[in-house]
Formats: sequence, C-alpha cells, structure tokens
Amino acid sequence: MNATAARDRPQPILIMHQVRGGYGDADILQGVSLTVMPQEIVVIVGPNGAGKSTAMKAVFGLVRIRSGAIVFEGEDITGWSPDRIVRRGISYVPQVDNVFREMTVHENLEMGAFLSKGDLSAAFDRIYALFPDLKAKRHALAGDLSGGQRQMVAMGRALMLDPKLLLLDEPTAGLSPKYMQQIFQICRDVRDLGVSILLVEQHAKQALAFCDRGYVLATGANRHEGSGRELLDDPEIAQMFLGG
Amino acid sequence: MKKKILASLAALTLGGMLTNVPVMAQNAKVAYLVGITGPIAGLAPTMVQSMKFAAEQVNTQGGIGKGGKIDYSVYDSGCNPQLATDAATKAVNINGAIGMVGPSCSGEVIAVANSVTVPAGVLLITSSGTSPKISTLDDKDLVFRTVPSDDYQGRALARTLKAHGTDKVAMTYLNNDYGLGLAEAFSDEFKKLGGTITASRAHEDKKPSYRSDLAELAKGGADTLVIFAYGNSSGLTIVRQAMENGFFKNFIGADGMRDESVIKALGDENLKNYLVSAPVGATGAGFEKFSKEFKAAGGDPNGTFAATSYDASFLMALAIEKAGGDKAKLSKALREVGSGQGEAILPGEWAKAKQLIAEGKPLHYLGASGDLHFDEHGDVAGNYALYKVSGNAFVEVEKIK
Amino acid sequence: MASIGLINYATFMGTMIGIYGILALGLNVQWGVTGLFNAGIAGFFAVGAYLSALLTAPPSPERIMGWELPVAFGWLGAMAGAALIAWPIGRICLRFRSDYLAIATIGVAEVIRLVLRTEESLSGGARGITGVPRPFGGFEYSLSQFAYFALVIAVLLLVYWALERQLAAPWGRMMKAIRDNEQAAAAMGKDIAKRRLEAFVLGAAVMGLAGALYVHFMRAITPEAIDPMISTFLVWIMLILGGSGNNRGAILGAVIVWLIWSMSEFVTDQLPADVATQAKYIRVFLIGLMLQLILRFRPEGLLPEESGQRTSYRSPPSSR
Amino acid sequence: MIEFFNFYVVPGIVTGSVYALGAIGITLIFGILRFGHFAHGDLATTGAYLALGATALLGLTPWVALPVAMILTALLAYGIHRLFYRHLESRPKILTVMASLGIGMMLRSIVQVVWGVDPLAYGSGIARAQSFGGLMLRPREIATLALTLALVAALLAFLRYSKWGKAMRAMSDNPDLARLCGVNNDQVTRLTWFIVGTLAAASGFCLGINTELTTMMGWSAMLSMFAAAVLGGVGRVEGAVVGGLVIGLAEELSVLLVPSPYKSATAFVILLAILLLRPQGIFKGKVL
Amino acid sequence: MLELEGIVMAFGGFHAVDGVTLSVEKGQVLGLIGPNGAGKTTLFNVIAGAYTPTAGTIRFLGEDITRLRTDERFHKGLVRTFQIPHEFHRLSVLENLMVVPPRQPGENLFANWFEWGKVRRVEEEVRQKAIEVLAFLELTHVANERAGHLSGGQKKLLELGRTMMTDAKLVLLDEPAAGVNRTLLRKLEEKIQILNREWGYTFILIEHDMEMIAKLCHPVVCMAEGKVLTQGEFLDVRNDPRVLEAYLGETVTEERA
Repeated sequence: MNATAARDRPQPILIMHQVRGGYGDADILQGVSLTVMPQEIVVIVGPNGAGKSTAMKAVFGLVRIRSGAIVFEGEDITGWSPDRIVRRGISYVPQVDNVFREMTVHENLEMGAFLSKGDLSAAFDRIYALFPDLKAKRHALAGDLSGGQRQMVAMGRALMLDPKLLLLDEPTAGLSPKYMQQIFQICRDVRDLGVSILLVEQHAKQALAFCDRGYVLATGANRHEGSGRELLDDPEIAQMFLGG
Repeated sequence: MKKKILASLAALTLGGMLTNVPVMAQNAKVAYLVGITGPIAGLAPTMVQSMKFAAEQVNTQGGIGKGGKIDYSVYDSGCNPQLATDAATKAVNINGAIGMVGPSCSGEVIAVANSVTVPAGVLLITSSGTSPKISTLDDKDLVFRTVPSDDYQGRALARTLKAHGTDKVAMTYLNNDYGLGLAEAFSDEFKKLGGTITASRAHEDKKPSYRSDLAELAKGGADTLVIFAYGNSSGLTIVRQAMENGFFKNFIGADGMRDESVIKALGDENLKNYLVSAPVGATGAGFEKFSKEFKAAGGDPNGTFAATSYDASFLMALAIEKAGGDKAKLSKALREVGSGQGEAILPGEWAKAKQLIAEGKPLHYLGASGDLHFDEHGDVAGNYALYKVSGNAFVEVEKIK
Repeated sequence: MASIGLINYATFMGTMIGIYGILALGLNVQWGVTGLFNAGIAGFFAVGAYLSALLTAPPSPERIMGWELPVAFGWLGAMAGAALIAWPIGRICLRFRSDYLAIATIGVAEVIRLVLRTEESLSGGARGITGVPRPFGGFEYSLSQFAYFALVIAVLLLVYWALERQLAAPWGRMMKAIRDNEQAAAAMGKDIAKRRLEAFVLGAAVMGLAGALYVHFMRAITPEAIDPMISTFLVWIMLILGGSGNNRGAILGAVIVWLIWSMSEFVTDQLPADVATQAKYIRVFLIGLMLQLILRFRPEGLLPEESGQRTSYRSPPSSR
Repeated sequence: MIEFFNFYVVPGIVTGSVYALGAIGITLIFGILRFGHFAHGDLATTGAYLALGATALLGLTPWVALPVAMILTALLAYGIHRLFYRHLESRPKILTVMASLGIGMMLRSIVQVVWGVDPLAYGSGIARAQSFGGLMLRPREIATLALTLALVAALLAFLRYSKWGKAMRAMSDNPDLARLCGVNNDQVTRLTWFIVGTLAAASGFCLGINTELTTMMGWSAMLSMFAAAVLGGVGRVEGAVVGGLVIGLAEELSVLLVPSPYKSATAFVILLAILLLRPQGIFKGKVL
Repeated sequence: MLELEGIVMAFGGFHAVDGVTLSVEKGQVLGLIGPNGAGKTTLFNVIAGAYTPTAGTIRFLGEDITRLRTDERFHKGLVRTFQIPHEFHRLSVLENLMVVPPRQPGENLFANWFEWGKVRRVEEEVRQKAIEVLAFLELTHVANERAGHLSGGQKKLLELGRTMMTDAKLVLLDEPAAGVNRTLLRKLEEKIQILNREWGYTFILIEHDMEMIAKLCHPVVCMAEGKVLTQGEFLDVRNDPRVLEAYLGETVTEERA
C-alpha cells in the first residue's frame, strides 16, 4: 500500500514550496510545502492554530508571502492578486461569509462566473446537475438557506468558471453528518469531472478517509504527509491533536 | 505663546501692510464692508458696485481735500459677526480706515459697532442694517444709517394698503431681523387702523416648497399676501408658488422684494398685481439723477440697497471733506451734511459740494434713497414709494407715507 | 499710526485665535481623546454665548432674564449650560457610529439655531441680544482690546493647563484606553457609555466657555454667529491641521488656520476689482483644499499625538 | 380634501423625489464604499448649475441640458473620488467623511465664483397647473415624477439584471467575496461614482426646475437626504426612494403641527427617531 | 465560585453555545478545550459579559450576574484576556497596566481637582504595582514603549499582566499561548502557576497547546458543537473516545472495512 505509487503522476498541478508568511508582522506559516496532482483530493489537517487555513489562503494570494514559491501548472503564481489567480483557474471557497446573502442562488452562481465573457447556460446546467437541491432554490436569497445549502451555493459559485483547482476551507464546519457526507460526495463528483481539490478539514478522520492524500500541519509547518489511509492509521497523528 | 503669536503675526502682516501703504498722504481711507459671501450674498454685488460708483464720482470730480482721493477697500463681512469683526478690525487697524460703510446685516452692524468701530472712534454708516436695535446702540454718535429702520417702512406700507381699501391680508415673513421688524411694525399699524391680518407665519429660507405654508395662510380668506422677505431668496419662491397654485390675487412686499430676480424669474406679465414699497427721495430728483448715471455706468439702480449704499458712500465722502479728513470730526460733519439745512446737493454733484465746503457754506445732501435727515439716533426717516412692475423694471406708482 | 494699527489688529486676531483655540481644545477632548465625531460645535458655542449674554446683559421686555450678573457668572453659567444641553444629546446620540453621530450633531446644531432664532422670548429671536458687557470695556479702544486679549489668553492657558492635567490624570488615560480599544476597556471594568458622555459633556462645556468669551468680546450675539462653516468646520480644520489628540496641536491649528483665514483677504484684495468680489469665495475653497491636503499628506496633523511618555508625568520606572 | 392633495401631498411628493434621487446616491455610497458622503448636497447643486451652464452655452432647453449635466456631474464625481477620496481608502473611513465635508465647501465656492450667488432659473415665467379632476399638476411636476420613476426603474433594472449592477450589489453585500469572484474593486467604485454623480445632477436639476437655483440649495437639502437614506435602510435603493418621499411629505405636513421655521427640523427629528428605534431602516438595510 | 446553568447563546438560528452547565471551584485552573467552532470563545464572551446569553443563568460567588455589563462583572473580580491581544495601542506599556485598577479616584472627572492628594497617592500605588507587574513579566525594558509596537508575544504577556493589576478572583484566559514562542510559553506557564498558587487566582483557560493544558489544568472540560462533551482529568479526557472523535471526526467505518 504505497500511496505515492498508487497516485504516481508526472506533473503536479500545484506545488507549494517552503512558504513562509502571514498577516502583518507575524509569520504564521513557517515553511509549508505541499503538492497537488491533477484529479486529486488533498486534505490539510492539523490541530487548531496550525496554519491550515493560512496555507490555503497563501495559495490564493490572500496572505503576504515572505519566502518560498507557489507554482501552478508550471507557472509561478507567488504574489499574484486573487482575481488574476481566479482567471488562471483556481477557485477558493472561504470558510465563513462565503455567499452573497442578499442575492439569489442563481445570482450567486452568476457572480462566480463574473470573469467569464461567454454564455453561461452550460455552466449553470453543470452546476445544477451537481447540486440538484440548488436548482429548486435558485430564486431564493442565499441568506435564507440552511448552512449546508449555503455551502453548496459557495461551492457551486466557485465551480462556475470551470477551475482546474478548487480550494475549500473547512467546507463541513458546523454541518450535520448527513450534509458532511453529501459535501464529500460532491467533492468526489467534482474530482471526477477533472478538478483537483485542496481542502482544509477539521473533521480529520472523515476527511482523511475520503481524500486521496493528506498533509498534517502543526505550528505552521509540515509534520506528516501520506495517503489518507496511512495517516489515519498512524497513532502519532491522534497524539498530535491532543498533545503529549 | 503670546510672543510667538505676535511674532508670527508681525511677519505675516508685513506683506499685507506694505501693499497698503498710502499713495498720497491726503488720501482718505474708507472701508466698505459687505456681506459678499453668506446669506445676503445675492444683494452684495450691486451694493459694492454703487458704493464704488460713488467713490469714483468723488475721485473724478476733484477728490478729497487737495488732490487726495477716496482710497476704499472692500471687505467681506459674510453677514456673520465673526467675519465682520475680523474684517472691520483689519480695515480700521491695518488699513487705517477712518470711516466705514457697512456692514450689511444688522447683527454684524451691532457686533462691529460694539467691538470695533465705536471703541476705535470710527464713523460707521450702514446702508442695509435695518434692525430697530441699531437705533438704541450706545454709539457715541458714531453709527448712522441711510436705510430707514424697518419700523417706518412697515407702518407706511400698512397705512397705504389700508388707504387703498385693503382690509384683510395674510402675511408671511422671513425669520430674521429684517422680516421680523417689518412684520411687527406692519401688523401693529395695520391692526391699529382696523385692518385684519387673517394669518401670519414666519418662514425659514432655502426650503424647496412653501406650498403648505401658503395653504395655511390662505385659509383665512384674504386675497392679498404681504411678504417680508428677499426677492432673491424665499420671497421669490413664495410668490412663484402662490401664483402657480392660485393662492392670493395681490402680492405686497417691502424693499427686499424689489429685486429684479423676481421679474427675471417670473416674467413681468405675471406681476400685474405685485406691488413693493421702497425708500425714495422726497422729491424723487435724487433718485432720478442717480438712476440715470448709475445705469450709464452699468449698474442696476433698482437693486435692493443700491441707492442706500450709494448714499452711504457719498455721505461718507462729504463728511470727510467737511471734516477736512479729521477722523474725530467726522460724526459732527456728517450731521451737518445730513441736517436738511443749506443748499441741496444731489447725487453725483461732488464738484459743487466741494466748492460749497471750501467756501464754508452750509449744504445738505438729497440722496438717491431719500432726503437723509438724521435724527438723534442717526436714523433717517423713511420716504417711500410704491412700485409696480412694468417691462423689466420697477416703476414708481406713488409716494407713500 | 501703522504700528498701533498693526498691534490692534494683532490683538484682535489674538483674541479670536484664543477663542477658537478654546473651541479646538473642547473638540480635542471629544474627538482627539475620545473619538467622538461632533459636527455640531456651533450649537454648544451658541448655547454658551447666549446663556452668558442672558446672565450678564441688562433686561429687555421682549425676552427672559437679563440679570446683569458679573461676567464671571456668565462664563460659569455658559459652561454649565452647554454641559447641561450636551448631556441629553450625548445620552441619545453617542451610541451611533461616527457618520451617524456627525449627521445627528449637525442636526442638533441646526435645531439649536432654529430655536434661538425663532423663540424671541428666550433669545431675543432674530435680533439677538445686545448690550452684553465686556470686561475692561470702559477702557480706551486699544487698551480695552488688549486687556480683553490678555484675559482670553489667560483663560486659554488656564483651559489648556486644566485639560492637560485632566488628560494626564488617570481619567485621561482611561479615555484614551476607551478610544484605542473599547472592548478591552470594558473588560477592564470601564463604563464606556458613561465615560464617553463625560468627555462629550466636558468638551461641550469648554465650547460653551468659548461662546461666552466670544459674546463678551462682541458685546452682542445674533443667530448669524451660529454658522456651521465659521463655528464648526473651521474648528475641525484647526484640530485636524494642528494634530488631534494633542492639546498644543489644537492651539497651533487655531493659530495657523485663523491667520490664513484672516490674512488671505489681504491677498484677495490685490486681485483686479472685477474678480475681487468672487475671490472672497476662493478663501472658502482654499480652506477646503487645505483640509484635503492635510488629510492626505499629514493626517496626524502638525503636532501628532505623543505616545505615553509624556502622560507618565514622572520619570520612567526604568530610571528609578 | 383635494386641496390637501394639491397643497400638501403633491409638493411633498415632488420635494420627496428630489430627496429620493439624492438619497439614492448617499445610500449607494454608504452601502458600497461604506462612508457618509457629506458633499452630496453640493454635488447636486453643482449638477443643477452645470445644466444651467449647458442651457446658456449650448442654447439647449433645460430638459435637453439635463443629460449633459448628468454626464458632466458623473465625471466630476469620479474626478473628486480620483483626486481626493481614493487616497484615503486604506485609512479609517472617518477621514473620508471629513474630506467630504471639505469637498462640499469647495464645490459650493466654485459654483459661487462661476455663477454668482443670485438665484437663477432655467427659464422665466410661471407655470399654471392643469387640473386632473381637481388634482392640480404642472408639467414640470409631472416631468419630475416621471424622471424620478424612470431613473429609479433604470437603476433598479441595472442592479438587478446587468453584470456590473450585480457586481455593485455583490460589493455592497460581501466585498471580500466579491473580490474573490474577480470583481475589480476600483471598477465598481468608479461605476458607483458615475451613477451617484448622474443621480445627484438629476436631483439638483429637479430641485432647480421646481424652484430656483441657489448655491446653498444642496447643502440645505442634505440633512433631509441623509434622513431619507437612513430611513429607507442603508444600501437600499428602493428604501431611499420611499424614505425620500416620506421625508418630503413629512416636511410639508409638519406645517400643520409646528411653526414653519421648524420645518427644517422635521427631517432631523425623523432621522433621530429612526436611528434610535430602527437603525436598519424600513427596508432592513445595513447597520453600519 | 462560578456556576453556569443551561447557557444557550444563539445567533439567529445558530446555537454557538447550546446548553452548557458547568461549575468552577475556587483555586482551580480549568482548561477548556475543543475543536474550532466548539463555542469556547463564545462561552467566554458570555461569561465575561460581552454577550447576554439567550437562555441560562450565570452565578458568580453565589450572585446572579447574567444581566450585568462587562465592566460591572470586572468589578466583581471577573477578568478576561483576549485571544487576539486587545492592547491600548497608543498608550505606553506602563499605562496599559495603570489603566486597569478599578475605582481609581483619578478616574472621577472632578477628583483630580478636589481630592488631588488622594489621587496622587493612589496613582503612586498603582504605578508601583504596575512596575512590579512589569518586573514579574520581565517587560520592564519596554515600559515606555507604545503598546502597539510590542511583539505578539509581549502583547500576550501584557494581556496577562493586566489581570494582575486588579483583585481578580476569576481570570478567563483566551489562548494565551497562541502565537507565542516556546521560551516565552514556558515563562507564561510559570507565571500562571505562580498566580494560581501564590496569588490565589482561579483560571479558566482556553488553549490548543495540549502540553500547556496537561501541565496546568485541572480539571479539563472538552466542548464540541456548543455542548460540554466531557470533563475530568486531562488524561481521562484525552483518552475519551468521544473527545478524539470531536477532534478528528467520526470514524468512518464503511471506508475502513
């Protein structure tokens, strides 16, 4: 059971190399490295305050990067502005405030395709196929939806531009187990459409069980990496979360 | 701290002072304080123009004393006491003005007189401060005005209306000292004569609509509306809205409403029943002469306070000539030229006046705005006329008292 | 002659600067130290001016009061009156966020102006109050001006000293703490609403005092004196230019802005006659432009707020 | 009864339309750029005078001059943003609020220098009303209402259906997320200023054509416009319209209750009440 | 000492704290752990008075304080720190401490004028105390720095220092270790222990650093999804399968089978 062998592909879609950085003066990231291969679901787990979300935001240009590099499909995107990164094919779903509450579901999706100039009907068909629940609610205000539905709106919005890489920041936070499984299932469906996914998860066990590969971060640096199964079975990981 | 202020003051004022060094020692320095900015800014340009016009006439007809000139400076008083006292202080202390024409609004006149000119012994003639309070200032006989106190005009208008058979009027007035003064005098006199004021309302200026006010005013059933406001401000809006909505048939105003803005905005064809009172010379000769000459110089003689401003400026020159340029004698000199005794001088007759003064003969000034006999308060009695609109101008209908 | 005139003018300017300096100090208590956006300075200024006038002026049949009290009572009354008016206003308005507080206080000043202008029996209405006595008013002009100037400067220095002392005391430290971090200050047991109200009322009282000094200088007051441009925005510009949070900055700002405001007339006088009238408006434009430039290039003002050292008014502990 | 409509309701609605057009601008700036724009009244004044300038210089009739003025004012609004406000974007918002107070003064003095301070009018003469079953309306009043309706409808449609309109709403709703969607902050800001300038010009023009043009008219109307914006709910265009009409009517009707000089205080009292009792306004706007 | 009974804190439909009942005894250092979003900080805010709970009562020293404002609770000896340091950034470090003591006579608007002697005396006491606290925290060298210029770790110490400036009975520490380097962390632990043992402070501590929890806390309470999951000794809590589940998520059996 060698995970790297099972998923051996020549060209990673995303490489994060020894990234240090943070907000203001403090460096939250103390050297984070990770890679994402095409059509792969990669999860970042780790104890609270490990810098998981910050690492993800660094990919999307929302964090000041002091050193290190971020390479997407062979191109160095370190320090790019978010809208340029969106155009380049990466979408990001923040953990909170990830929908336009005063706009309808349909308009939220439209905003996702803001940078697209073409006809959106195909994109809408694709998203509504992925999220049949949303189609029924398309004219409802996003602010009136339940948490799980909002998460779907947020994901749908991120997928409107047909990105190659989707970044999800704790997509299951605060959701019931039923929704959690649904979200994970959607992630798989999305991957099967050819999109790579990098996600940060609080629910480490479920996430590691469903992902292809995982990274464990602690205090802003890599601690472990491996296939989801490997990490799940590693007793050290549980220790890390609860100290000792 | 104080030293620092004074030092920086000295440094900064130097520039201003140097540029104001008198050209000739005999020049007489006069300050014109007008509310160029602020609420009566609309009236200011004409006032300034007529003041300057008077000074230019003096200067072109021999000037002051032996080869001197009226050296005037215009200051913005902003119709605001802080600004006016600042300007007056500059005028008196930096420029060395010995006489002041203005400031424009009654509040400023009071503040300037109290804190600058009276203490400094500077003669002040306002051409537009109409508040009765100016009469009673403790002014060491240094505060005069060429515009009658509102009291006279309001009463004269009331008497005239009553005499013309109007028994019932509604009244609206601007909520300032001008509007209030007129309204009080008018309603007091009108009621005394047995007339009825069906409704009386103060208003604030600068509101976009007065129709509800008008509706309230009209409830009493009067078909004449008396408006004490300015014709380039709320007065215009009120007349327009009253006409457009069919409130009232006749409109009566005081001098503030004798503003060409009204004709320009509403058209003379709509102003058949629009009558205004305004101060006028007893004979009318003064105004006619002024009117002709000022018009030729590009001015609007009918502009509100144009005539009074001219008179104030001209009187100041006469007083200076009479006093021989001595600041301390100005007040006495002004009383002499405004006494009604001696040979009459009409607007613009500077050369003649100069001659008479040189000969030591008595004279008195029959001004553009009236005969200008000062009473013990330094006020002038009002001579007024009623004006109607004809063509693009106000024309006199009759004299009123 | 010219030098006497110059001194007279300087004395007048100094007096006005002193009065505006006090206004700016009052605003500094509210904005600089506590962070309250009061755009209704004119209102408190007017309350102080009118009240002091009513207490000290001779009686008049058309309005109330006119008690002919000594001027000192007028000043104290002005402070107390402005504070009393500020109290309910602060109770209601201080909970708003800054933009709303600004518009609310503009409205308050407007209502105060309307009341003073309309209620003749209260304030003399549109005609205002005259015959207000001036200390040293009986002296000869120059001397009287100078004596009053000295008095105003003395009051300014007194207010400056008192406020410096108040701000250096634990009270001032607490107010700055509230301004810097309201949440933490609450967690440290400070009653935010009450303390802000205190600062608002204190600032208003100082503004009321400035109004009183003004009315006795002018010996009269009319509603025109409550002009938002002259009595509110000019003060703001003074404080911002001088440096909010710094009392000396407030005074410096008053000096500079009033000098520019007053002396710019000498410059506009030099323009050709046909544009001279319009040039008076350019003064207003320049003041507005000055504000833009300060905000852009030196938002902390000429004398920025000092860090803690000065307020720990004895030698720092490390040197003990 | 019909008199009540003719003399209270109709003028109230006409004035209300003016306030509404101004309040929309204030509410948009509040919602999208998150500060109170205190130069708004003077921007409206400037727009009205620009229309006057267009009638004088180009010989246009007022209603044709209006679009010209709208475009010029839009450019002016953008220029002000570019020259002054933009540099303060990263600073505390309160500095921009102060700057706008200064901008208001500057605009006013420019108008006073260029056009003087005498009241001016777009045309002379008076317009008698036509009776519609007793309801007296003047053509210019009908035009004012129609213009307001048309502009509001156009704006609402723009915000609802167009891509950039949605971007503006998105920006107002959740600026961070809008940026993540690739919405260019600067472009939305620019667009907002164009729209705000256009509406301000229309507001000033309607005020001018129904009364006279004075240099202080915008400043005097600003308190009412702010009250309207807050009353309707900050960020709510439809709220600003309703708020404007309510304030306009309330001012006219206040005459029945209090002496006329206190008319100016009506808007303030309503503003204070709404801030205290329902800060989110009628239409559930933002509570900033 | 502190008793929470059925505390519910709802934001709209979302129950951030969902029926927490908990009691803290005098002299304890109670550790509050749980995954992100468990409601720990919200519970702190409720205890400190930043939020009024939707339901439930808070009793402190036998008194119902549910409706009291933050500042009123402070005066009863209930003091908190913030996860993200809330220093008074334009005041000096020394002043940051000197602000804290409650009921300083100098805070009265008029006392500076009428009771100057008293003000000065108290001020001197407060200063001495602040100097002592600075020495204790080893921050003396930055006493006159603007607090805004301190490093993140120093700000954390300052947060702790502020709790020492008053007669605190119960101190709520929100993630004192976050963003603090190792050496400073040990120092922080040591200070907390001294405060607990020698000064008699009772603590409630939210912390993700399990070493710190293990070293300091007894008992440990684990929250998840707004509820108290379990409480007891650290090792027991840590080995509780439910706690592990809360942190790591449920074991997904079908995947592992």
